[in-house]
Amino acid sequence: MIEEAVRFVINIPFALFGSEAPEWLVFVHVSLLYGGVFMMAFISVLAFGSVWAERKVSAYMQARLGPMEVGKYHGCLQTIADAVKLLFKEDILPASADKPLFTIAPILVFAGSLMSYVAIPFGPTLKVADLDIGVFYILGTSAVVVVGIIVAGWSSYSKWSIYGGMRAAAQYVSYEIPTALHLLPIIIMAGSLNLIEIADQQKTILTWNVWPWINPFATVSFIMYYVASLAETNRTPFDLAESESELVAGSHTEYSGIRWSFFFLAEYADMFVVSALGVILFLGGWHLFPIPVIGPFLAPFIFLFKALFLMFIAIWLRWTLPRLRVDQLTYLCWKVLLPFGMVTVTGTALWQLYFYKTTVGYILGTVIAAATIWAMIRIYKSEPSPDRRPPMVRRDRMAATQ
Amino acid sequence: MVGLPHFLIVSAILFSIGVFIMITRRHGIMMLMGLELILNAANLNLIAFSRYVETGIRGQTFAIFVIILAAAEAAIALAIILSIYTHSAKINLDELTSMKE
Amino acid sequence: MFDFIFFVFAFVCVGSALFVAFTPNVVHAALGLASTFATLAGFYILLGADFLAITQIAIYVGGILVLMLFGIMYTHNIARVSGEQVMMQVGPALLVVVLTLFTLVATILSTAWPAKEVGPPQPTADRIGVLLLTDYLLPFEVAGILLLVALVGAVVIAQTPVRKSIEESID
Amino acid sequence: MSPTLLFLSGLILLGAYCAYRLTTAGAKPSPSQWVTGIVLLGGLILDNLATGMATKGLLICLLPLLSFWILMFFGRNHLPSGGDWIAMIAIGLSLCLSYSIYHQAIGAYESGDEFFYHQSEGNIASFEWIAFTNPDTGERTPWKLGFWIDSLTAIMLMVVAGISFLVHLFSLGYMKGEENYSRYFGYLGIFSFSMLLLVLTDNLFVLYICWELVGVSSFLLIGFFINKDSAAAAAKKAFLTNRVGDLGFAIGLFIVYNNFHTFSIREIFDALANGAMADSPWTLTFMGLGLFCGAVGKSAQFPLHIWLPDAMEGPTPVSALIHAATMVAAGVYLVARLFPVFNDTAFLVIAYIGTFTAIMAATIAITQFDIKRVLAYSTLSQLGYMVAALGVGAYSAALFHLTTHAFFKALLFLCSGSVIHALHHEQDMRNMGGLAGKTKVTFITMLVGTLAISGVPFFSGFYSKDKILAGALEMGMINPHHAIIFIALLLAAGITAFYMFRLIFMTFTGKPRDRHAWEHAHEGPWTMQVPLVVLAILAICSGWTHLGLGGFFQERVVPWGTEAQVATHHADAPTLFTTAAFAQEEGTAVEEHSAHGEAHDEPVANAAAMHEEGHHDVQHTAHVVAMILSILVATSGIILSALTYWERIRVIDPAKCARAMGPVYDLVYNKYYVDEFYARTFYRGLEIVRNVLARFDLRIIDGIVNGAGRVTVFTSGKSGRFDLRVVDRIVDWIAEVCQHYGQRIRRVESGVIQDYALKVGGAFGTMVILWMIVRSFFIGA
Repeated sequence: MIEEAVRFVINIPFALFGSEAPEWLVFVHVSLLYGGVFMMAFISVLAFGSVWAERKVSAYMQARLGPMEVGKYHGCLQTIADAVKLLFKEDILPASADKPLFTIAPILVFAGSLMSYVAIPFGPTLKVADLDIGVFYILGTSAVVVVGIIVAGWSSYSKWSIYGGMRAAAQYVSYEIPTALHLLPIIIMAGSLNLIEIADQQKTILTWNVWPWINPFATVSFIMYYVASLAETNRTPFDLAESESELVAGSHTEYSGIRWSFFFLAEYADMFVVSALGVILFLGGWHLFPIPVIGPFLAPFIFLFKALFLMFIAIWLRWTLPRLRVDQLTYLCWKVLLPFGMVTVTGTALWQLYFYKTTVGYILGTVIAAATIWAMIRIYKSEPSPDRRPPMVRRDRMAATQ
Repeated sequence: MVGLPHFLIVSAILFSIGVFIMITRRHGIMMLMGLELILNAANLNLIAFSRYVETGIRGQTFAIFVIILAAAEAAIALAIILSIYTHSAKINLDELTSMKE
Repeated sequence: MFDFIFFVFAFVCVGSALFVAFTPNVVHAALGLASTFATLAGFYILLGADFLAITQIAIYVGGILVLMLFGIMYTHNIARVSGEQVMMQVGPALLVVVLTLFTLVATILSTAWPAKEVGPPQPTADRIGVLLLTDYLLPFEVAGILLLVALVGAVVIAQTPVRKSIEESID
Repeated sequence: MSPTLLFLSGLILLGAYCAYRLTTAGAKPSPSQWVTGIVLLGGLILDNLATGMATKGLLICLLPLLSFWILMFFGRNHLPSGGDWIAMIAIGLSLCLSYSIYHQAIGAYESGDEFFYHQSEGNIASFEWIAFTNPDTGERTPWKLGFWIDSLTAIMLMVVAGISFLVHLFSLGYMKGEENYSRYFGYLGIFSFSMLLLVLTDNLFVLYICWELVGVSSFLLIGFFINKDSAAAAAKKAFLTNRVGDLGFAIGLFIVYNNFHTFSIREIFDALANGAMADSPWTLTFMGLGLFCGAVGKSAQFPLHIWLPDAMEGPTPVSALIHAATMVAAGVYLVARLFPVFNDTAFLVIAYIGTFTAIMAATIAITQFDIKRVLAYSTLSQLGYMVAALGVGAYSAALFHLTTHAFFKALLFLCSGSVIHALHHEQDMRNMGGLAGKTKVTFITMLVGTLAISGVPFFSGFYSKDKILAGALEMGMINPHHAIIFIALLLAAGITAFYMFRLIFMTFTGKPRDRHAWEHAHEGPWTMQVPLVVLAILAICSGWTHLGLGGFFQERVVPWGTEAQVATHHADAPTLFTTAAFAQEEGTAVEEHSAHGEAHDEPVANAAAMHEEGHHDVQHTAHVVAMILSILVATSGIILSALTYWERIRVIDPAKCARAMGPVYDLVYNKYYVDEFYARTFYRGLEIVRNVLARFDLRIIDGIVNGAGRVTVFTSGKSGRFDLRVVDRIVDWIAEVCQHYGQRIRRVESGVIQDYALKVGGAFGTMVILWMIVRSFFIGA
């Protein structure tokens, strides 16, 4: 429908000369419309909303009020005011920066995020492209962001920038592996890489992939995936790359104005992408109720609600957990998430063979989940011994005293 | 009409540029880039053949193996370059003459 | 439209490759290479190899190129940020390369390629997966082992001895 | 009263006594005490448990081996009280199983059946150990291992296991608190294993292995006090002296295998019965003498007797076990087991060697002062008796004496051990005296042993010794020029009585010469007294013909098959000597029976009936004469000893006598200078040969080697100069040429990889152009 409308509009000037618009011109305009207009608009609104939400949530968590002035209701226009300010700020280019790279870096970063939106379906019909390899596509395109971050850090000619850029890149690259690994169980279960197909396999709330009676390994995978995606989007507690106490602001220290806002937008866009991916793969996409009566109209709202809920959890965690050290970050990636990923993939394969959606499987999965929760409660309630510390800390101390 | 020869010619140009980079550049990483260009040219050939000549997708499978090899090769090569750099603080490969008589 | 997109991609691809060949700045060269890789991915899409295209982006841009950038940053002081590079033996190299290119192009043009009617592109991921796990299972496993060996080998080659680094940090 | 009842009642009495001691011993009896009591009380149950003969045999010999391994690996650190109870259990069970075999033998004897068991005939197939194949003929020669259990084995099992058990029991008290306590019991275990397997096996090869194992364990036990130099030296001496004998044994074995192509005793006997070596008597003689060499070494006969007195450096229970009762009996057992193998010449040599040993050792024993040494020479003398008995053909007499001697000599050694223990390791009799009141049990039991060995009537030694003397006398009557054997043995009997009572008088009577030691003298613990009492009872009873073992020996103990077979075999032998000896033996048996008014068994009567009637007269006369003479001689020896050494009725001063004898006394006191003789001749001779060989090696062989070296040096000098001046010049010239042109060519190889790439690319392009030119040329043409 949109494509037809575009074709009609473009054909108007050509029709004056009695010819027809070439196909590529239509293609370019449609692409621009989708990517440049719809998606940009969506990301902007999303960013404004979530920045405001972040401010307000953090304020309430710290018993403050947060922005209250701009706009009538609880400072709801504060972000827009900030955006206007940014747009009118002077665009500073450091004297010794590598100018072409400095210019291109924010575009690369933002383009990497934007490319992912092509594959995300907001509902069974509301989608840009129905890709057969949607999951793989999103994983692949997110790699472009890394190049942008490194180039930004490099071209700024500032040691804070380059440290932050390299930290971010290393973190990004290494956490891509557990992220992909923990998506594998769902792909094994669904037998497809198509996001719409995967989502449509989870029609009711009881058959979401995340539930342990469907596959307990997928439950584990969901938790691990969420942790890894936090690290991939540089959110607390994994925000080492822009830890303001050490590196000022990471790779975009030298940026200001509209260029800086691209980084800013890209961060929230990324958050939404990983949340949406998690929702589609684990939480049933736009399906909610036991009886699938959701029409195409209501679906995007349910989908958005779920994705924004995941984003809310990310914001919540930001004000809850302290930041990790670099070694702890690496430890978590290589020694926790990765081995668990292998276990869940193998386990899912076995589960798929013997228990997937069988009565025994339902009972077994529920029992396993219940036992795990019971054990965790017991561990949580038991009094830790006074000198009990996480093993990482002790090993570091040993290394330091050697 | 674009056909197989077009892709092959692009691939040949990429290959030549890769060889050119290999010959003219002294920088280790730059030489690695030339190598990657050559490998990509081969990949393009494989995929083009699998589209236009062969009915199946064996060419693409070969390309996947080439990509795997390239990844392994890049990792090892960069590790070697880093190791050389930490030992001799040199990145231009023609300056590494300590084994020369 | 296919032809149009092909020529745009070919132009960008060859142009950025030439940029890689002649730019004096290593980082610029790396970005040019990224552009080449991206357009190659576009070629793959044109050729109906969607899986390969994404793989190209993920591996080359997300993996190898990042590795190269890391390598560049480890081996270049930030003060030498421009990374000026001297080229050597450009004349003979041009001669040889032009000769090779001439040979290749001549061969390509003088060969009678089979004219096959190409249908619409099919999804490839599942077919590649089936091939990898049936006909090419052994190469697939060997490739896996190769990657593991490369991983371990790269770590071993590139690491500095732990004790030494600890001593340095104490000093 | 049958032997079974005797053994049973003895065991029950012993067990009751042990139980009594256990209940009154105190709050916490040690594990070894418990184990001893339990084993003694409940041991007979095993008689009914292990039914198969082969199973019993295996258990008998393997249990002590198991105890050895356990004690060696875990004894000192991991087991309570050093693991002595493990050794006790093992040897106790072995004893019970041995008794079970013995019980069957006795039962067979009483019912008149033949008792014989061989594994290849029994319910278990014999075990093929290894097989050799003749490469030429493809003939396969299997070596089979198995058990050979007949009445001789049964008797030997009882002797070995019984005395070993009592010695274990005695050692519990005697060795208490010694260093390496558990290792001691481990050594006892391996000794028991090898000795028991030695009597059980049916195979000469295994017998040889056990022979060596016995030697090794004897070495370990003699040198048990490894910190004592003398003990170490004695262990070495015993081992090396045994080696000489074992060499002869090995040669004998070689001859055996060369002639019979088997080691199985049964097959050897079969071959002999079929007249296998009838036409080569000298080979047979040498074979017998070779095998006897081993017996000479183990049983300490004359030329190789020197190790036995020195072996007294070991712990006294060991002396009782090994060097009085069991190991030295191995030689006698060997000769007895292989009795049909020897021929007349060999028997003659055996008889004379035994006789000489008997008289020589007896004379030495008179002059010794060390209590254990006296007993050691006494042992030598008695072993001489047995060997002489075998030599004259008094086969069952020899085994009878072996049994009785085992009991009373073990008793004497353990008594001496008790005395030594009481006096805190004082061994010199000149420092003893007056102990009769302090250590009553030891005194009485030792007196019993002495009476037995002296040949006083109604003690066991009297019967067995009397039989030997009778056999020797009969042999002398038939062959007057060999009468010297009888005379010498008789003399030795008198001397035995003399020196044994000398020992008793010097130790137990008179005033204590070492007041301090005497005051502290005390009896040992009950574990030491019980064996003494048991052995004393055995020393009295074991000779009673129809009560103990004596009667059993009369008829049943034969080496192989039935008496008829043996007798036939030897009757077929051409010479008078063997025939007479065997006739005598059988006759004695018959006579013994009739004298006691018993109806003898059918096979014996048959066997005896096969011999000439004339022999009966000779036998009868010989037996009566020998009995009278032996009582006479023993009595005179005791009286003489009392007159000399009993202080109450002393008439003769021993010191004066010694002085009067002068050089003869010195000669005897110094043991006939045999050790010195060996030192002067063999050792010195070896030294001389060694020096000659060394000089030969130094001067001639080394000279040749050195000369060869010098020649080589000279030649290599010349060759080196040629090499330097001619060959090297050529090589250098070639190298220079290569270097010259290499320097020019090396510029191609710049070491820069870009250059290489350029060159490869250039070469590729050039070749392609050339190829195109050539192609266009040909196509154009």
